[in-house]
Amino acid sequence: MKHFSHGGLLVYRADPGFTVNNGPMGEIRQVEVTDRVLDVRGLEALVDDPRAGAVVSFSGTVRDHDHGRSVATLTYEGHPSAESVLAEVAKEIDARFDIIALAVAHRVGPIPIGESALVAAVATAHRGEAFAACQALVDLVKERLPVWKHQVFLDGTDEWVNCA
Amino acid sequence: MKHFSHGGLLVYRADPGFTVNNGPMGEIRQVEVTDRVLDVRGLEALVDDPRAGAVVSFSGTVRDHDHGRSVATLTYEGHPSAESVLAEVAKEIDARFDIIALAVAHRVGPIPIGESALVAAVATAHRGEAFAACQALVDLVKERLPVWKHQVFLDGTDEWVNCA
Amino acid sequence: MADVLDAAGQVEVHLFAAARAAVGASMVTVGAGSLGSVLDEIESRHPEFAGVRPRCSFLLDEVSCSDLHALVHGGSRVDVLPPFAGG
Amino acid sequence: MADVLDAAGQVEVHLFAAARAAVGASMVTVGAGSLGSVLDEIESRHPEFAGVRPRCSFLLDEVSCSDLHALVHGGSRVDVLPPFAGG
Repeated sequence: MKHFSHGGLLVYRADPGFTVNNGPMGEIRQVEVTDRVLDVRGLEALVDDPRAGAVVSFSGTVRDHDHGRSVATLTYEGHPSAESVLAEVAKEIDARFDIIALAVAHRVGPIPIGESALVAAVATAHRGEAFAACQALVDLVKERLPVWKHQVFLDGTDEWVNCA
Repeated sequence: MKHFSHGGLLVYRADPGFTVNNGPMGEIRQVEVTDRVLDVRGLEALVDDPRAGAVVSFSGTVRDHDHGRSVATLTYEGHPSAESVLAEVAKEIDARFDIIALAVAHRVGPIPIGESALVAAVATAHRGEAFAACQALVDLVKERLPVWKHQVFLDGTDEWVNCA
Repeated sequence: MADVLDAAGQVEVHLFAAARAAVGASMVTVGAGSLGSVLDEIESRHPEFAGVRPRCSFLLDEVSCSDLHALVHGGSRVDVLPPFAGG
Repeated sequence: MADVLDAAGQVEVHLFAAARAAVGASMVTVGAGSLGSVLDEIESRHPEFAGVRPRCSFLLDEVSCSDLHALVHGGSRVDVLPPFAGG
Protein backbone atom coordinates (compact mmCIF):
# COMPACT_ATOMS: atom_id res chain seq x y z
CA MET A 1 0.00 0.00 0.00
CA LYS A 2 3.00 2.31 -0.17
CA HIS A 3 2.34 4.94 -2.77
CA PHE A 4 4.88 7.27 -4.27
CA SER A 5 4.76 9.29 -7.39
CA HIS A 6 7.18 11.34 -9.37
CA GLY A 7 5.61 14.71 -9.78
CA GLY A 8 6.95 17.79 -11.49
CA LEU A 9 10.20 18.18 -13.36
CA LEU A 10 11.84 19.70 -10.32
CA VAL A 11 11.33 16.62 -8.18
CA TYR A 12 13.05 13.33 -7.93
CA ARG A 13 13.31 10.79 -5.18
CA ALA A 14 16.86 10.95 -3.82
CA ASP A 15 16.40 8.23 -1.20
CA PRO A 16 14.13 5.39 -2.25
CA GLY A 17 15.03 3.29 0.79
CA PHE A 18 13.13 5.11 3.54
CA THR A 19 9.64 3.84 2.98
CA VAL A 20 9.26 0.85 5.26
CA ASN A 21 8.99 1.69 8.91
CA ASN A 22 7.96 -1.29 10.96
CA GLY A 23 8.51 -2.31 14.55
CA PRO A 24 7.25 -0.02 17.27
CA MET A 25 6.87 2.98 14.98
CA GLY A 26 3.82 3.88 12.92
CA GLU A 27 3.45 3.40 9.22
CA ILE A 28 4.39 6.20 6.86
CA ARG A 29 1.82 5.53 4.18
CA GLN A 30 2.50 8.35 1.77
CA VAL A 31 5.24 10.93 1.27
CA GLU A 32 4.91 12.85 -1.93
CA VAL A 33 6.09 16.04 -3.64
CA THR A 34 4.02 16.37 -6.76
CA ASP A 35 2.78 18.85 -9.34
CA ARG A 36 -0.69 17.31 -9.29
CA VAL A 37 -3.77 18.38 -7.31
CA LEU A 38 -3.59 17.29 -3.66
CA ASP A 39 -6.44 15.46 -1.98
CA VAL A 40 -6.57 15.58 1.81
CA ARG A 41 -9.51 13.18 1.76
CA GLY A 42 -7.38 10.60 0.02
CA LEU A 43 -4.76 10.97 2.75
CA GLU A 44 -7.41 10.48 5.45
CA ALA A 45 -8.46 7.26 3.75
CA LEU A 46 -4.81 6.17 3.53
CA VAL A 47 -4.20 6.54 7.28
CA ASP A 48 -7.47 4.89 8.25
CA ASP A 49 -6.72 1.95 10.50
CA PRO A 50 -8.77 -0.33 12.75
CA ARG A 51 -6.46 0.50 15.68
CA ALA A 52 -6.96 4.26 15.29
CA GLY A 53 -9.19 6.22 17.65
CA ALA A 54 -8.42 9.62 16.14
CA VAL A 55 -7.49 11.05 12.77
CA VAL A 56 -6.42 14.68 12.44
CA SER A 57 -5.84 16.16 9.02
CA PHE A 58 -4.47 19.45 7.74
CA SER A 59 -4.92 21.22 4.44
CA GLY A 60 -3.01 24.42 3.75
CA THR A 61 -4.47 26.31 0.82
CA VAL A 62 -3.12 29.19 -1.23
CA ARG A 63 -4.93 32.47 -0.73
CA ASP A 64 -5.67 35.39 -2.98
CA HIS A 65 -4.23 37.91 -0.53
CA ASP A 66 -0.85 38.21 1.16
CA HIS A 67 -0.11 41.10 3.52
CA GLY A 68 -3.00 43.01 2.01
CA ARG A 69 -1.92 42.60 -1.62
CA SER A 70 -3.95 40.72 -4.21
CA VAL A 71 -2.21 37.63 -5.54
CA ALA A 72 -2.75 36.83 -9.23
CA THR A 73 -0.68 33.65 -9.59
CA LEU A 74 1.38 31.55 -7.28
CA THR A 75 4.04 28.93 -8.01
CA TYR A 76 6.00 26.64 -5.72
CA GLU A 77 9.45 25.46 -6.73
CA GLY A 78 10.97 22.43 -5.06
CA HIS A 79 14.61 21.46 -4.71
CA PRO A 80 15.39 18.00 -6.17
CA SER A 81 15.87 16.74 -2.60
CA ALA A 82 12.42 17.89 -1.47
CA GLU A 83 10.76 14.47 -1.43
CA SER A 84 13.62 12.80 0.46
CA VAL A 85 13.64 15.69 2.97
CA LEU A 86 9.88 15.22 3.37
CA ALA A 87 10.50 11.54 4.08
CA GLU A 88 13.05 12.42 6.76
CA VAL A 89 10.60 14.84 8.33
CA ALA A 90 7.91 12.14 8.38
CA LYS A 91 10.30 9.69 10.00
CA GLU A 92 11.26 12.22 12.66
CA ILE A 93 7.61 12.89 13.54
CA ASP A 94 6.91 9.17 13.58
CA ALA A 95 9.77 8.71 16.05
CA ARG A 96 8.65 11.60 18.27
CA PHE A 97 4.95 10.70 18.59
CA ASP A 98 2.90 7.57 19.19
CA ILE A 99 1.59 7.27 15.65
CA ILE A 100 -0.37 4.50 13.99
CA ALA A 101 -0.16 5.91 10.47
CA LEU A 102 0.69 9.18 8.73
CA ALA A 103 0.68 10.60 5.23
CA VAL A 104 1.91 13.93 3.88
CA ALA A 105 2.16 15.60 0.48
CA HIS A 106 3.39 18.94 -0.86
CA ARG A 107 2.49 20.35 -4.23
CA VAL A 108 4.92 22.19 -6.52
CA GLY A 109 4.44 24.12 -9.73
CA PRO A 110 1.64 26.64 -10.32
CA ILE A 111 -1.22 26.28 -7.80
CA PRO A 112 -4.59 27.91 -8.48
CA ILE A 113 -5.92 30.11 -5.68
CA GLY A 114 -7.93 28.05 -3.20
CA GLU A 115 -6.17 24.74 -3.89
CA SER A 116 -3.97 22.93 -1.37
CA ALA A 117 -0.21 23.36 -1.23
CA LEU A 118 0.34 21.02 1.74
CA VAL A 119 -1.82 18.22 3.11
CA ALA A 120 -1.20 15.86 6.01
CA ALA A 121 -3.12 13.25 7.97
CA VAL A 122 -2.17 11.44 11.17
CA ALA A 123 -3.92 8.51 12.86
CA THR A 124 -3.29 7.71 16.52
CA ALA A 125 -4.98 5.81 19.33
CA HIS A 126 -5.85 8.97 21.28
CA ARG A 127 -6.88 12.40 20.11
CA GLY A 128 -4.33 14.59 21.88
CA GLU A 129 -1.47 12.79 20.20
CA ALA A 130 -3.12 13.14 16.78
CA PHE A 131 -3.42 16.92 17.10
CA ALA A 132 0.12 17.30 18.47
CA ALA A 133 1.70 15.06 15.85
CA CYS A 134 -0.14 16.59 12.90
CA GLN A 135 0.73 20.12 13.98
CA ALA A 136 4.39 19.19 14.57
CA LEU A 137 4.49 17.51 11.17
CA VAL A 138 3.19 20.62 9.41
CA ASP A 139 5.53 22.90 11.38
CA LEU A 140 8.56 20.75 10.57
CA VAL A 141 7.65 20.61 6.88
CA LYS A 142 7.48 24.41 6.83
CA GLU A 143 10.87 24.64 8.54
CA ARG A 144 12.79 21.98 6.65
CA LEU A 145 11.29 21.40 3.22
CA PRO A 146 13.44 22.98 0.48
CA VAL A 147 10.52 24.57 -1.35
CA TRP A 148 10.04 28.17 -2.44
CA LYS A 149 6.95 30.23 -3.13
CA HIS A 150 6.77 32.79 -5.94
CA GLN A 151 3.87 35.22 -6.00
CA VAL A 152 2.79 37.50 -8.83
CA PHE A 153 0.49 40.28 -7.66
CA LEU A 154 -2.39 41.84 -9.52
CA ASP A 155 -0.35 45.05 -9.84
CA GLY A 156 2.22 43.14 -11.91
CA THR A 157 4.95 43.01 -9.27
CA ASP A 158 6.26 39.70 -8.01
CA GLU A 159 8.20 38.31 -5.07
CA TRP A 160 9.88 35.22 -3.73
CA VAL A 161 8.35 34.79 -0.28
CA ASN A 162 10.87 35.24 2.58
CA CYS A 163 13.35 36.87 0.16
CA ALA A 164 11.77 40.30 -0.16
CA MET B 1 -25.99 26.91 3.30
CA LYS B 2 -26.89 26.26 6.92
CA HIS B 3 -27.61 22.62 7.38
CA PHE B 4 -29.27 21.03 10.34
CA SER B 5 -30.94 17.72 10.65
CA HIS B 6 -33.01 15.96 13.22
CA GLY B 7 -31.31 12.69 13.86
CA GLY B 8 -32.26 9.89 16.19
CA LEU B 9 -35.24 9.64 18.45
CA LEU B 10 -33.23 10.87 21.39
CA VAL B 11 -32.44 14.18 19.80
CA TYR B 12 -34.33 17.34 19.29
CA ARG B 13 -33.25 20.90 18.74
CA ALA B 14 -34.02 22.86 21.88
CA ASP B 15 -32.74 26.21 20.62
CA PRO B 16 -33.38 26.82 16.94
CA GLY B 17 -32.23 30.43 17.16
CA PHE B 18 -28.50 29.93 17.49
CA THR B 19 -27.57 29.25 13.90
CA VAL B 20 -26.71 32.61 12.40
CA ASN B 21 -23.47 34.06 13.58
CA ASN B 22 -22.40 37.03 11.54
CA GLY B 23 -20.32 40.10 12.28
CA PRO B 24 -16.72 39.61 13.36
CA MET B 25 -17.20 35.96 14.25
CA GLY B 26 -16.84 33.01 11.91
CA GLU B 27 -19.65 31.04 10.42
CA ILE B 28 -20.95 27.96 12.18
CA ARG B 29 -21.89 25.95 9.12
CA GLN B 30 -23.08 22.74 10.71
CA VAL B 31 -23.99 21.57 14.20
CA GLU B 32 -25.58 18.17 14.26
CA VAL B 33 -26.38 15.30 16.60
CA THR B 34 -27.57 12.48 14.41
CA ASP B 35 -28.01 8.73 14.25
CA ARG B 36 -26.69 8.63 10.70
CA VAL B 37 -23.18 7.89 9.45
CA LEU B 38 -20.83 10.88 9.89
CA ASP B 39 -18.70 12.16 7.04
CA VAL B 40 -15.65 14.25 7.98
CA ARG B 41 -15.00 14.92 4.30
CA GLY B 42 -18.40 16.54 3.98
CA LEU B 43 -17.55 18.81 6.92
CA GLU B 44 -14.26 19.79 5.29
CA ALA B 45 -16.16 20.75 2.16
CA LEU B 46 -18.65 22.74 4.26
CA VAL B 47 -15.95 24.88 5.91
CA ASP B 48 -14.07 25.47 2.66
CA ASP B 49 -13.79 29.20 2.09
CA PRO B 50 -11.79 31.43 -0.25
CA ARG B 51 -10.47 33.38 2.77
CA ALA B 52 -9.15 30.24 4.49
CA GLY B 53 -5.46 29.40 4.54
CA ALA B 54 -5.79 26.32 6.73
CA VAL B 55 -8.37 23.64 7.41
CA VAL B 56 -7.88 21.20 10.29
CA SER B 57 -10.28 18.33 10.73
CA PHE B 58 -10.81 15.67 13.38
CA SER B 59 -12.48 12.29 13.24
CA GLY B 60 -12.88 10.24 16.41
CA THR B 61 -13.67 6.63 15.64
CA VAL B 62 -14.93 3.83 17.84
CA ARG B 63 -12.42 1.09 18.49
CA ASP B 64 -12.71 -2.61 19.06
CA HIS B 65 -10.68 -2.48 22.26
CA ASP B 66 -11.05 -0.51 25.47
CA HIS B 67 -8.60 -0.95 28.32
CA GLY B 68 -7.56 -4.27 26.84
CA ARG B 69 -11.07 -5.70 26.53
CA SER B 70 -12.67 -6.58 23.19
CA VAL B 71 -15.71 -4.49 22.38
CA ALA B 72 -18.55 -6.25 20.57
CA THR B 73 -21.04 -3.42 20.20
CA LEU B 74 -21.13 0.21 21.13
CA THR B 75 -24.02 2.64 21.46
CA TYR B 76 -24.14 6.35 22.21
CA GLU B 77 -27.14 7.85 23.92
CA GLY B 78 -27.76 11.59 23.74
CA HIS B 79 -29.75 13.81 26.04
CA PRO B 80 -32.53 15.76 24.26
CA SER B 81 -30.49 18.94 24.78
CA ALA B 82 -27.39 17.50 23.07
CA GLU B 83 -27.71 19.42 19.82
CA SER B 84 -28.35 22.75 21.52
CA VAL B 85 -25.40 22.14 23.87
CA LEU B 86 -23.27 21.36 20.81
CA ALA B 87 -24.39 24.67 19.30
CA GLU B 88 -23.36 26.51 22.47
CA VAL B 89 -19.98 24.79 22.40
CA ALA B 90 -19.49 25.82 18.76
CA LYS B 91 -20.40 29.41 19.57
CA GLU B 92 -17.95 29.48 22.47
CA ILE B 93 -15.10 28.19 20.29
CA ASP B 94 -16.04 30.68 17.57
CA ALA B 95 -15.81 33.48 20.13
CA ARG B 96 -12.48 32.27 21.54
CA PHE B 97 -10.59 31.78 18.26
CA ASP B 98 -10.19 33.68 15.00
CA ILE B 99 -12.31 31.35 12.92
CA ILE B 100 -13.55 31.67 9.35
CA ALA B 101 -15.86 28.65 9.46
CA LEU B 102 -16.47 25.57 11.57
CA ALA B 103 -18.65 22.48 11.50
CA VAL B 104 -19.13 19.72 14.06
CA ALA B 105 -21.28 16.61 14.36
CA HIS B 106 -21.76 13.84 16.93
CA ARG B 107 -23.39 10.52 16.20
CA VAL B 108 -25.77 8.73 18.56
CA GLY B 109 -27.30 5.27 18.51
CA PRO B 110 -25.37 2.09 17.68
CA ILE B 111 -22.06 2.78 15.93
CA PRO B 112 -20.22 0.00 14.12
CA ILE B 113 -16.57 -0.44 15.10
CA GLY B 114 -14.32 1.78 12.98
CA GLU B 115 -16.95 4.40 12.20
CA SER B 116 -16.85 7.98 13.47
CA ALA B 117 -18.58 9.12 16.66
CA LEU B 118 -17.42 12.75 16.47
CA VAL B 119 -16.22 14.81 13.52
CA ALA B 120 -15.17 18.44 13.35
CA ALA B 121 -13.58 20.80 10.84
CA VAL B 122 -12.27 24.33 11.33
CA ALA B 123 -11.11 26.82 8.70
CA THR B 124 -8.91 29.78 9.64
CA ALA B 125 -6.54 32.20 7.95
CA HIS B 126 -3.45 30.75 9.63
CA ARG B 127 -2.55 27.20 10.55
CA GLY B 128 -1.76 27.58 14.25
CA GLU B 129 -5.23 28.91 14.96
CA ALA B 130 -6.85 26.05 13.03
CA PHE B 131 -5.07 23.39 15.09
CA ALA B 132 -5.77 25.19 18.38
CA ALA B 133 -9.43 25.84 17.62
CA CYS B 134 -10.17 22.33 16.35
CA GLN B 135 -8.53 20.72 19.37
CA ALA B 136 -10.34 23.06 21.78
CA LEU B 137 -13.61 22.32 20.00
CA VAL B 138 -13.16 18.57 20.39
CA ASP B 139 -12.06 18.91 24.02
CA LEU B 140 -15.06 21.09 24.86
CA VAL B 141 -17.47 18.69 23.14
CA LYS B 142 -16.05 15.85 25.25
CA GLU B 143 -16.44 17.90 28.41
CA ARG B 144 -19.87 19.40 27.85
CA LEU B 145 -21.91 17.29 25.48
CA PRO B 146 -24.60 15.31 27.35
CA VAL B 147 -23.90 12.04 25.58
CA TRP B 148 -23.18 8.61 27.05
CA LYS B 149 -21.34 5.59 25.71
CA HIS B 150 -22.48 2.05 26.35
CA GLN B 151 -20.13 -0.80 25.53
CA VAL B 152 -20.92 -4.51 25.32
CA PHE B 153 -17.82 -6.66 25.47
CA LEU B 154 -17.18 -9.95 23.70
CA ASP B 155 -17.35 -11.74 27.07
CA GLY B 156 -20.97 -10.61 27.42
CA THR B 157 -20.43 -8.01 30.11
CA ASP B 158 -21.33 -4.37 29.48
CA GLU B 159 -20.58 -0.95 30.90
CA TRP B 160 -21.56 2.68 30.73
CA VAL B 161 -18.25 4.46 30.16
CA ASN B 162 -17.21 6.72 33.09
CA CYS B 163 -19.77 5.03 35.33
CA ALA B 164 -17.95 1.77 36.00
CA MET C 1 -44.09 25.81 54.28
CA ALA C 2 -43.57 25.71 50.55
CA ASP C 3 -42.42 22.12 50.88
CA VAL C 4 -45.81 21.06 52.12
CA LEU C 5 -47.66 22.80 49.34
CA ASP C 6 -45.32 21.43 46.66
CA ALA C 7 -45.58 17.95 48.07
CA ALA C 8 -49.15 17.85 46.82
CA GLY C 9 -47.83 17.66 43.25
CA GLN C 10 -45.91 15.08 41.34
CA VAL C 11 -42.49 15.41 39.67
CA GLU C 12 -41.29 13.65 36.53
CA VAL C 13 -37.77 12.36 36.93
CA HIS C 14 -36.07 11.43 33.64
CA LEU C 15 -33.15 9.03 33.91
CA PHE C 16 -30.42 8.55 31.35
CA ALA C 17 -27.77 5.98 30.53
CA ALA C 18 -26.34 4.33 33.68
CA ALA C 19 -28.98 6.02 35.86
CA ARG C 20 -31.77 4.60 33.72
CA ALA C 21 -30.12 1.18 33.81
CA ALA C 22 -29.88 1.28 37.61
CA VAL C 23 -33.51 2.32 38.08
CA GLY C 24 -34.84 0.14 35.29
CA ALA C 25 -36.98 2.90 33.81
CA SER C 26 -36.37 6.03 31.77
CA MET C 27 -38.93 8.01 33.80
CA VAL C 28 -40.37 7.73 37.28
CA THR C 29 -42.92 9.94 39.03
CA VAL C 30 -42.28 10.93 42.62
CA GLY C 31 -43.73 13.44 45.05
CA ALA C 32 -42.59 17.09 44.94
CA GLY C 33 -40.16 18.35 47.58
CA SER C 34 -36.48 19.24 47.55
CA LEU C 35 -34.09 17.89 44.92
CA GLY C 36 -32.55 15.81 47.71
CA SER C 37 -35.89 14.34 48.80
CA VAL C 38 -36.80 13.51 45.20
CA LEU C 39 -33.52 11.63 44.76
CA ASP C 40 -33.92 9.95 48.15
CA GLU C 41 -37.33 8.65 47.13
CA ILE C 42 -35.91 7.16 43.93
CA GLU C 43 -33.10 5.56 45.89
CA SER C 44 -35.49 4.07 48.43
CA ARG C 45 -37.54 2.50 45.65
CA HIS C 46 -34.52 1.47 43.54
CA PRO C 47 -31.52 0.74 45.80
CA GLU C 48 -29.21 0.26 42.80
CA PHE C 49 -29.55 3.99 42.08
CA ALA C 50 -27.26 4.61 45.08
CA GLY C 51 -24.27 3.37 43.06
CA VAL C 52 -24.54 5.94 40.26
CA ARG C 53 -26.24 8.83 42.11
CA PRO C 54 -23.06 10.39 43.55
CA ARG C 55 -21.58 10.75 40.06
CA CYS C 56 -24.65 12.34 38.49
CA SER C 57 -25.49 15.95 37.72
CA PHE C 58 -29.06 17.23 37.59
CA LEU C 59 -31.28 19.49 35.56
CA LEU C 60 -34.27 21.13 37.20
CA ASP C 61 -36.64 22.21 34.45
CA GLU C 62 -33.77 22.14 31.94
CA VAL C 63 -31.42 24.23 34.09
CA SER C 64 -28.39 22.76 35.81
CA CYS C 65 -28.94 22.43 39.56
CA SER C 66 -26.51 21.12 42.17
CA ASP C 67 -28.32 22.39 45.28
CA LEU C 68 -30.00 19.46 47.04
CA HIS C 69 -32.15 21.95 48.97
CA ALA C 70 -33.61 23.44 45.79
CA LEU C 71 -37.38 23.13 45.70
CA VAL C 72 -38.87 20.87 43.07
CA HIS C 73 -42.45 21.99 42.58
CA GLY C 74 -45.26 19.77 41.39
CA GLY C 75 -45.25 19.63 37.59
CA SER C 76 -41.51 20.20 37.44
CA ARG C 77 -39.10 17.94 35.61
CA VAL C 78 -35.80 16.61 36.94
CA ASP C 79 -33.19 15.09 34.62
CA VAL C 80 -30.58 12.77 36.10
CA LEU C 81 -27.37 12.86 34.03
CA PRO C 82 -24.50 10.44 34.66
CA PRO C 83 -20.96 11.59 33.73
CA PHE C 84 -20.76 12.43 30.02
CA ALA C 85 -18.78 10.18 27.70
CA GLY C 86 -19.13 11.63 24.24
CA GLY C 87 -16.62 11.79 21.41
CA MET D 1 48.27 24.09 -1.67
CA ALA D 2 45.08 22.20 -2.31
CA ASP D 3 43.46 25.42 -3.46
CA VAL D 4 45.85 25.69 -6.38
CA LEU D 5 45.27 22.11 -7.48
CA ASP D 6 41.50 22.37 -7.14
CA ALA D 7 41.45 25.63 -9.00
CA ALA D 8 42.30 23.74 -12.15
CA GLY D 9 38.77 22.27 -12.17
CA GLN D 10 35.35 23.71 -12.67
CA VAL D 11 32.42 23.72 -10.26
CA GLU D 12 28.71 23.58 -11.14
CA VAL D 13 26.67 26.01 -9.06
CA HIS D 14 22.92 25.37 -9.10
CA LEU D 15 20.73 28.31 -8.19
CA PHE D 16 17.14 28.14 -7.00
CA ALA D 17 14.19 30.48 -6.65
CA ALA D 18 15.26 34.04 -5.73
CA ALA D 19 18.95 33.15 -6.24
CA ARG D 20 18.25 31.92 -9.76
CA ALA D 21 16.19 35.04 -10.46
CA ALA D 22 19.05 37.28 -9.26
CA VAL D 23 21.69 35.51 -11.33
CA GLY D 24 19.44 34.97 -14.34
CA ALA D 25 20.42 31.32 -14.75
CA SER D 26 19.68 28.06 -12.96
CA MET D 27 23.29 26.90 -13.28
CA VAL D 28 26.63 28.64 -13.70
CA THR D 29 30.11 27.15 -13.95
CA VAL D 30 32.93 28.78 -11.98
CA GLY D 31 36.48 27.83 -11.01
CA ALA D 32 37.12 25.57 -8.04
CA GLY D 33 38.31 27.08 -4.76
CA SER D 34 36.68 27.72 -1.40
CA LEU D 35 32.91 28.02 -1.01
CA GLY D 36 33.49 31.73 -0.34
CA SER D 37 35.55 32.23 -3.51
CA VAL D 38 32.95 30.38 -5.59
CA LEU D 39 30.21 32.67 -4.27
CA ASP D 40 32.42 35.74 -4.71
CA GLU D 41 32.96 34.86 -8.36
CA ILE D 42 29.20 34.58 -8.93
CA GLU D 43 28.64 37.89 -7.20
CA SER D 44 31.32 39.61 -9.28
CA ARG D 45 29.67 38.39 -12.48
CA HIS D 46 26.10 38.99 -11.27
CA PRO D 47 26.02 41.91 -8.80
CA GLU D 48 22.32 41.32 -8.05
CA PHE D 49 23.31 38.06 -6.32
CA ALA D 50 24.63 40.19 -3.43
CA GLY D 51 21.07 40.97 -2.37
CA VAL D 52 19.99 37.37 -1.76
CA ARG D 53 23.36 35.74 -0.93
CA PRO D 54 23.38 36.63 2.80
CA ARG D 55 20.04 34.83 3.28
CA CYS D 56 21.00 31.64 1.45
CA SER D 57 22.16 28.29 2.72
CA PHE D 58 24.39 26.00 0.67
CA LEU D 59 24.82 22.37 -0.23
CA LEU D 60 28.26 21.07 -1.18
CA ASP D 61 27.78 17.81 -3.08
CA GLU D 62 24.30 17.42 -1.51
CA VAL D 63 25.49 18.02 2.07
CA SER D 64 24.68 21.20 3.98
CA CYS D 65 27.75 23.43 4.29
CA SER D 66 28.01 26.79 6.04
CA ASP D 67 31.82 27.05 6.16
CA LEU D 68 32.97 29.60 3.58
CA HIS D 69 36.49 28.15 3.86
CA ALA D 70 35.34 24.68 2.81
CA LEU D 71 37.15 23.51 -0.30
CA VAL D 72 35.09 23.05 -3.43
CA HIS D 73 36.98 20.68 -5.65
CA GLY D 74 36.76 20.57 -9.42
CA GLY D 75 33.77 18.45 -10.46
CA SER D 76 31.90 19.28 -7.26
CA ARG D 77 28.41 20.71 -7.16
CA VAL D 78 27.21 23.65 -5.06
CA ASP D 79 23.48 24.32 -4.49
CA VAL D 80 22.40 27.81 -3.47
CA LEU D 81 19.17 27.70 -1.44
CA PRO D 82 17.26 30.84 -0.48
CA PRO D 83 15.10 30.73 2.67
CA PHE D 84 12.45 28.02 2.39
CA ALA D 85 8.80 29.00 2.03
CA GLY D 86 6.81 25.79 1.74
CA GLY D 87 3.40 24.92 3.05
